[in-house]
Amino acid sequence: MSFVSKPRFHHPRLPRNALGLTRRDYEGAMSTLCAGCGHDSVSAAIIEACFELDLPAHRLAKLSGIGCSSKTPTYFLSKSHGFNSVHGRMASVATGANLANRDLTYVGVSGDGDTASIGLGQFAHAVRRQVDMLYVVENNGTYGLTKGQFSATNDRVSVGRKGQRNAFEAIDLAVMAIQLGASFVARGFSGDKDQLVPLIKAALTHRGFAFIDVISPCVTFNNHFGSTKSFEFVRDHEHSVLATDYVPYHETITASYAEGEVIDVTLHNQCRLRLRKLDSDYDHGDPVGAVRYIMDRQAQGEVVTGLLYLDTGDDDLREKLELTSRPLNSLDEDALRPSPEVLESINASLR
Amino acid sequence: MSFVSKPRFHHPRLPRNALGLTRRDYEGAMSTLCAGCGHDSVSAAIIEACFELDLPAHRLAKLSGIGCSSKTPTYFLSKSHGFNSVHGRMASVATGANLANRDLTYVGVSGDGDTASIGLGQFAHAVRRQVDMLYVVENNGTYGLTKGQFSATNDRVSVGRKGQRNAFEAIDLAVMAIQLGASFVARGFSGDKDQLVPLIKAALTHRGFAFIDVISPCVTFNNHFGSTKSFEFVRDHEHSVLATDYVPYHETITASYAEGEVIDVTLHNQCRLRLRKLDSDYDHGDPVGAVRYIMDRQAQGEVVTGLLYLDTGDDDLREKLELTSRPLNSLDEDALRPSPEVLESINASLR
Amino acid sequence: MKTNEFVLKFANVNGSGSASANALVARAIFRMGVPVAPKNIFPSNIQGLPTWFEVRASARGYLGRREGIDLMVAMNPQSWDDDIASIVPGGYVLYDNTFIQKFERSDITPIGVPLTRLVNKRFEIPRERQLFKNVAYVGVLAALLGIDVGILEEMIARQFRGKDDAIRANLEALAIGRNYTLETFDCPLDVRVEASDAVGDSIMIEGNAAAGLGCLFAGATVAAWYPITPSTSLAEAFERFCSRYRIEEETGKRAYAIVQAEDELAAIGMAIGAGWNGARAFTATSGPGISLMGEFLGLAYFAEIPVVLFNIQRGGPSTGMPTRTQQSDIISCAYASHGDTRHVLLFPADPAECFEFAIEAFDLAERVQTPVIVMSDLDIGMNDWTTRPLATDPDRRFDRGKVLDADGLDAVERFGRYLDVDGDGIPYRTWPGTHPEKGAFFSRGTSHDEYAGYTEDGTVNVRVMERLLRKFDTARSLVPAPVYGQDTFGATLGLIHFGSTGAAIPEALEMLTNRRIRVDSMRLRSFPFPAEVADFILAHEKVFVVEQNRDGQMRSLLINECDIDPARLVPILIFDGFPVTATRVTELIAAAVGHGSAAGGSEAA
Amino acid sequence: MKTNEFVLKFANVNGSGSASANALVARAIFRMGVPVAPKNIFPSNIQGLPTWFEVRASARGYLGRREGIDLMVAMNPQSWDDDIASIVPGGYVLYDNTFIQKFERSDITPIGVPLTRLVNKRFEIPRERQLFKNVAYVGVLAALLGIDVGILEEMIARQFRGKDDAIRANLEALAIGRNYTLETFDCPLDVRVEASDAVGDSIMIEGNAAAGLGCLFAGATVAAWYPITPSTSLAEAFERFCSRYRIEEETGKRAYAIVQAEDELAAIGMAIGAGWNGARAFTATSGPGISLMGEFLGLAYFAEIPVVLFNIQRGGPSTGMPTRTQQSDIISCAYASHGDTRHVLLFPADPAECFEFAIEAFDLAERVQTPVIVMSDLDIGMNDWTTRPLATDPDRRFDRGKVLDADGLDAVERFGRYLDVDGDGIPYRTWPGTHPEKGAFFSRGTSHDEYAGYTEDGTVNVRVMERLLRKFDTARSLVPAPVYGQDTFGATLGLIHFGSTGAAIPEALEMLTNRRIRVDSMRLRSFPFPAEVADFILAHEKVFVVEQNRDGQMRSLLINECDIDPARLVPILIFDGFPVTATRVTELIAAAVGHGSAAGGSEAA
Ligand SMILES: Cc1ncc(C[n+]2csc(CCOP(=O)(O)OP(=O)(O)O)c2C)c(N)n1
Ligand SMILES: Cc1ncc(C[n+]2csc(CCOP(=O)(O)OP(=O)(O)O)c2C)c(N)n1
Ligand code: SF4
Ligand code: SF4
Ligand SMILES: [Mg+2]
Ligand SMILES: [Mg+2]
Repeated sequence: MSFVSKPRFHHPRLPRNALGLTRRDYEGAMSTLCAGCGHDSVSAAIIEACFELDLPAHRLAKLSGIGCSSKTPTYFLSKSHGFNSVHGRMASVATGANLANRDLTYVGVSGDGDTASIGLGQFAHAVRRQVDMLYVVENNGTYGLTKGQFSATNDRVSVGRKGQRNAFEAIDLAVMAIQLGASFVARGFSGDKDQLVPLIKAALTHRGFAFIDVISPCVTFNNHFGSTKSFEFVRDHEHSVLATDYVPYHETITASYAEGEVIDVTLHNQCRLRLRKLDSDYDHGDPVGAVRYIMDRQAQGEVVTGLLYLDTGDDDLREKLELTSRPLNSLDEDALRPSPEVLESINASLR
Repeated sequence: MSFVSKPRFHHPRLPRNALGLTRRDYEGAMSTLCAGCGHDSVSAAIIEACFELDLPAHRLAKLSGIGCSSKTPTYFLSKSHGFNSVHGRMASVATGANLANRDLTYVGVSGDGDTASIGLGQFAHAVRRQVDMLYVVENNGTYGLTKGQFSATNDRVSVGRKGQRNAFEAIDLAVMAIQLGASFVARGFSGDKDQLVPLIKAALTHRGFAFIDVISPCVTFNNHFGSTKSFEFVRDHEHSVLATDYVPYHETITASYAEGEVIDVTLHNQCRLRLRKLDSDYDHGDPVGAVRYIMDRQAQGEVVTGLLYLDTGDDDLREKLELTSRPLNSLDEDALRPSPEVLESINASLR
Repeated sequence: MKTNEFVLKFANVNGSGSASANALVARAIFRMGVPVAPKNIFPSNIQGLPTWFEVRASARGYLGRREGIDLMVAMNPQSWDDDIASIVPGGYVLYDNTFIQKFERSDITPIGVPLTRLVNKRFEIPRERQLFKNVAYVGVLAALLGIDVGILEEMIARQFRGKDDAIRANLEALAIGRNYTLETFDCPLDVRVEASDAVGDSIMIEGNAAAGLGCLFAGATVAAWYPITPSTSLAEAFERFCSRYRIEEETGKRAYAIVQAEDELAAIGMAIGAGWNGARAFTATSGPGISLMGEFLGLAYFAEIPVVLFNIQRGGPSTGMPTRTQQSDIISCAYASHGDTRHVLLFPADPAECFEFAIEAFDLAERVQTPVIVMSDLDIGMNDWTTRPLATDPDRRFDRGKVLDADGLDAVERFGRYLDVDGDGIPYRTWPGTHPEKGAFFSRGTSHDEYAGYTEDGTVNVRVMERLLRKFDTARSLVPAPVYGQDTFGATLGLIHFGSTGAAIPEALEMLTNRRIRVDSMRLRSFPFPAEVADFILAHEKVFVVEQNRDGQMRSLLINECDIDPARLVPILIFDGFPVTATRVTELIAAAVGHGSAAGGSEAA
Repeated sequence: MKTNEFVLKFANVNGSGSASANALVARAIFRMGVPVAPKNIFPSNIQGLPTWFEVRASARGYLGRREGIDLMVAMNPQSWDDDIASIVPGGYVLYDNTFIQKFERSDITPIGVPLTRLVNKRFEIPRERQLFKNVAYVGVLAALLGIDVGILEEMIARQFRGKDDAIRANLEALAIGRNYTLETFDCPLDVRVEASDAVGDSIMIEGNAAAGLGCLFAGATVAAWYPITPSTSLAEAFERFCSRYRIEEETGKRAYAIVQAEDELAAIGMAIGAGWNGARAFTATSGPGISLMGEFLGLAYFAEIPVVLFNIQRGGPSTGMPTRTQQSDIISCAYASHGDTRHVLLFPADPAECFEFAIEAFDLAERVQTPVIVMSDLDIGMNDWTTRPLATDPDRRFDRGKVLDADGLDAVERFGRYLDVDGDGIPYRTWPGTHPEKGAFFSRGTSHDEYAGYTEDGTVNVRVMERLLRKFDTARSLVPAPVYGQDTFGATLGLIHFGSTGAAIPEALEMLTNRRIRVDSMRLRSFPFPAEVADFILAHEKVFVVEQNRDGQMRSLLINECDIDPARLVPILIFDGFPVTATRVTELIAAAVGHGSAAGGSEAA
């Protein structure tokens, strides 16, 4: 089957891509996230990347777990089928979907709670299997949807919404992905569209498991990537008013900086996040070097962004399994069911 | 409560430790593992370590998941309480036990299936939490108890019992533990008692999460750490006889070599495992360096053994949680239950 | 005149700070001595979607949810039409006439107040403008309903103790709304509050907070949990109370351990590990977490390890309606896990019982050496309820069950972990580390003999499994007995209910009586069912089983466990996710009786 | 004379290669035209523990397990005493008199053969000595039982085709045993095999292999699984058959994908992902895996995704008795997951039905858009059964259910994933990628409307939940109907059974008839229960429900789903982990009837 998409009526001035589609054709339902949530910027970046890549939206499937981040597939590509599965298990659902139809493009969206806590095992094994997909973690260091508990990617020194200290080591999902053999590992920042869109485009066209850890601040429970001061600061300021269920309206945080540069981004909780964009001469091909670089910079208080590791040589899961080139879901009785004679010979061998 | 153990009658010539106990006092029930199974050597090493450390056995608790490896706690320290829990979830049970009574020593035994597949999430999070315990993986690259499927630690090139190739990246649990912040990470070989016993002793006395990955060959489904030839070899030789359910009797594999040395160990399937024992000038204190070293050697076909990483500075879980020094399970009504007045004041505040 | 008998409803956008303001109104009414039942009806997101807050005030003490709004505070244009439609004829709508000017319904009285304009005149910062608009409408309501403004002022002062600026600003906002209203309208309305003493010594508390307090008083020391609505606030309450009442004076150290686990499997695993090792341990979860805990619950059942699990039920199946209430995990909890298993369940009906049953649960879990699941729900757990004061018997010791200490072990010839020494099916246990030579055993989920040794002998396993049934039977006499709506049974019709549904039952019974349908009622509080449950059923021709699920799960459990003819038990099922109303219960029962089909026409005299 | 009617039992140590030798004997008897039922009773370890292999031969076709061993091959000193005790008076014991010399029982005939001595004389290598000892006792048995040695020789030659050395050595070992026996004893015994044609066109196969073949013929393309006894061999069989019959000729590529998942949650997650995306997908598991799959099963139920799950039941609860058989996951599968859920179950009774129901399951799952669980067990799954040949209708197309392709989507005005267009409760689906503009929807486990949009509207959710009930009711008419033991009902007593228990029922009915207890029987094959199930029950005064669990789980399901008075259904429970025997069923029923208590004394005329 092949489809030519029939463009809907559009405002003539909207730019169109090679399929004759406008950005609007890649949009989704209206977001119900908090105003200023980083996740909405990631959705926008995905929309932009798909538009620029001239992707036919219906040939893309979007999958997620549960969380604010996992809601976002509703907010982009409304012409794509979506699957909002269960908490922490998107990876397995995506793996199965992938095997059923090798011809679609798969985008998985997850959160740091969804991936680094309940979903850590499935994440690690999807990496190992080289499932051909883009796996995005919208990483805010917190459990947004359940109102601000620490997640496992949360900085060790952070102080939470209720003043608790986080005493546990943060999990760096990018390092873990490299270690486990992912073939495309990147880190982005939700506010840096200039970097994020190209990363998503590269990941979407990569064959194998492509992972992007996107730092995506939660404007409401913003206790990640912070100094120990952050929460105190917020609390002092919020005590002046009545509510504990009040979510102030925030502007989206953005940042724009060049390769090799370091910038400080000020988050809603007034604390700073220091980002370092990889230099153009960075060696993407060295997993050990990549891990060392990330860890060294981390020790300096910097979060490295960019394409951290790339290996275009490995087989993806479908190749490892030596799958036929025809999508499995397209095969019918004739392709799948042995003849009656075969069954008779099997019976005969069992007598 | 404190106990003085009352030594039972023993043959006078058996050597005794400071508690007046012999090695026999540290033994367990008779093993039901296959003759020559590496796991039995690990049990022996644990017995030896506890004997040499003069540990009162009843102050140690042994926990496990499900698998041949997870059965072994029955085969050592019969005076210790044991808990054979469910597959892949020993880490959580051990964490809870640990919190209930901070005064016991905890030994968890697991398999590579139990830890690297179904239990990966719990393993990673126990590491992060710095649960004060010795966590041993008896790593044979296979699912022994369910008869020889590949596990996630299995070498990528291996060929399985039924001739399948393993196309997936192996998970190196030691690397993962270092990355996740374990404070004691070592690798041993079941056949090298000289190295293993001291490692276990060091781990038992370490405060925090101590991980030992013990290469422990499965003599029956020996498809790990092999060359691509190994299985073919076995199959050719086994076809000469009738059985598919026959488990040949094997001698335990042993190895003895010095620091800095590399040796080749021949496994039951005739293929070789190349072990490299760490040099005495190796720097235990550098996590990034440790990972790099392991990965570099791995690329040379070598498995590094020894104490890979040590950090004695971090708090363990009980410290992170600021627990009282009295075991929680020893606290009674007086320590735990607020007074009736407190309850009345709470009621009053709710009116 | 609707004095002290009305329903007030707020329609807001979530994340706007409204819930705090609305709760202030509910609490003020309560403080005036009128029983109230606030219900927070919130969406599963953080900001920007419609959210409602209902406050039923009832001097008669009818605190089930009630349809028909007497006064609507309509602050959300998104839901305006539905909100207006839900007002009873003769009711009122309070709205911000800065924006909205015109109106459709003529049978209700619009009360337009220029909230935005009034507040913006006084406050500059957007955040303050939003929040003080909420406080301003509290002031408006104080005037309209005749709420004692002194009480509101005192509550604000208490809440912001030490922050004089905040107190001042809030009081000002309150006054802005109140003064405008007093000047503009004829106050109070016929919907109004008058000081009363109908609440007695009652308190107002959420079930989850009460349960957390119960865990504190029960001596729970290890809590492992994973965030999930609506159970999160239970663990958080426990943490809050512990940080206040469980700090060692001398050292500042904690006599409790709380771990936010990586998922629900780990949470229950930790609780089981702690229970095995002699601590009182619990976890709390909802819906999906229950499904994930199945394997471990089976282990705890079979290895006989005490553990307490709070299930704050929400709308299922799957992720379902996470911010709505249901009672739909009855079967999945009673028989959780593969193989032959059954678990002790407790069904608290209000926050006071959440507190009491939390304490009960730890005693039961240790006495019976098995998981005990406290089956609360979102309605009880996350709403403030007017409830009797929390009470414990300070002389009651923790019942740790049959635990042998070193002397106890010395006294037995050969310790057998799973021996039925007393004939009640409950064996003796001992904790790791107790004795240097005796009592060490190997807990396992595999089949085992009376000495905890592994066995593949089928007859031994049958013996152990049958003892577990005996043990469960012993539990029948240990669990809380049902309570009755009447002193004696007089009707031919009965009604069984449990949990949060109970709030609507007294009123429903009255409505039924008014319709000349007499019904006796019994409230279940536990599974296994004490013998009197079957007695009640058999004493009535038909028994309605009111529950908040589609499949009549409690009815199934009753049929199956009491060997009752299903024909006797008529399902009354309400599962739209809202707390049940007396009207709905009454209608369904009347229909069943009236049409004569299900209930066999046995209308009582 | 016990010609073609006897039980042969082997007592061995596992890992000694005995199972293959023992299976050879069973197959040879089968090849002689005598129906056989081998049962491999093995421990949960790999080497060194006692293991047994029973072979019942029955020309009458009574293939349930039977107590009382006619000939014991006692090769394991560890279990010697029990093994000897299990022989019927007048029976035989074959043993290796290289070691054992003396004997206690005088009512059985010892047959000592110096197996070790004979074999060690000829073979040198330890491995060969062990293995050929097994083959040697096969030779002994060939002589004792009168098995056609030509058949054995041919089987060995077939097995080692191309390895002449191996063939020669095996035949030699066979001859060593046989010749010694022919020379030493009077052969054959009165326990003997005679060539017959009682097997017709039957085949011998394990249920798991048959189910794997069923998946092949059903067009399953995606299998995700995690190893667990006793389900492992199902996935492995599927892999084996696929590697033979599913390789694309031109390219050598595979028309199937099999993934060994990291655990059961991932396994079912993958199957669901594939089912959502239009492939026929399945997983297989046992006990603990079922508990772990609960959350995902609820998702598939609510989001209406076809998926097939094979549950090869074993002894529960918890890790339980992993190498023993039970039927104790009935409730946990029927109502798997929190919230209101119910799942379609199929109950195959033998390997042929495993094959047929595998095919049925994929059609049902797609037709009904829901999980279908095939409830096999260890006895069926891992033992060879004499069973009718595997058969399919080559003209029958796969029933993919209501799936819209691009033209179908073009034809509808507005596609609603969860609209009940046809009134049967089953909506239409479409696969991702089908149409560029239409049909895209968002599958979710959260509450949704008919267009798959997220909703928190309780009434919409009630509507969806009630449609799901309607859909389940439609399934009632699609699932396999029960089958009956008699053409017409004549008795006042009935008996309901299902699954592997069925093997013992014909013989039990005969035994009961001999005791003048007449019983009609019905074999359940599916849940939901077709209407005739209730009819059968109501047509009888008492109905015995025979099942292999402690809690009478199928009885509960019948009571609950058919609204049957529990008093009618008498539980007959056998759950020691061994396949049930006709004698045991008969005794329990006779006791129930005789004592008149449970069965109300309604002995049939
Ligand atoms: C099994 C299960 N456990 C818990 C939950 C409750 N829950 C919903 S979202 C969430 C965490 C979300 O955190 P994250 O993945 O970081 O997403 P975010 O909201 O921060 O984007 C949790 C715990 C659930 N839905 N299912
Ligand atoms: C939930 C669950 N899934 C599967 C199994 C079956 N099972 C038992 S042991 C095992 C794997 C054991 O492998 P490993 O941990 O490597 O131990 P080994 O036997 O190799 O020492 C499996 C899959 C189980 N018991 N429980
Ligand atoms: S709570 Fe945080 S993560 Fe969730 S929508 Fe709001 S800002 Fe985004
Ligand atoms: S199967 Fe392998 S791992 Fe298991 S006991 Fe035997 S040798 Fe050891
Ligand atoms: Mg997050
Ligand atoms: Mg292993």
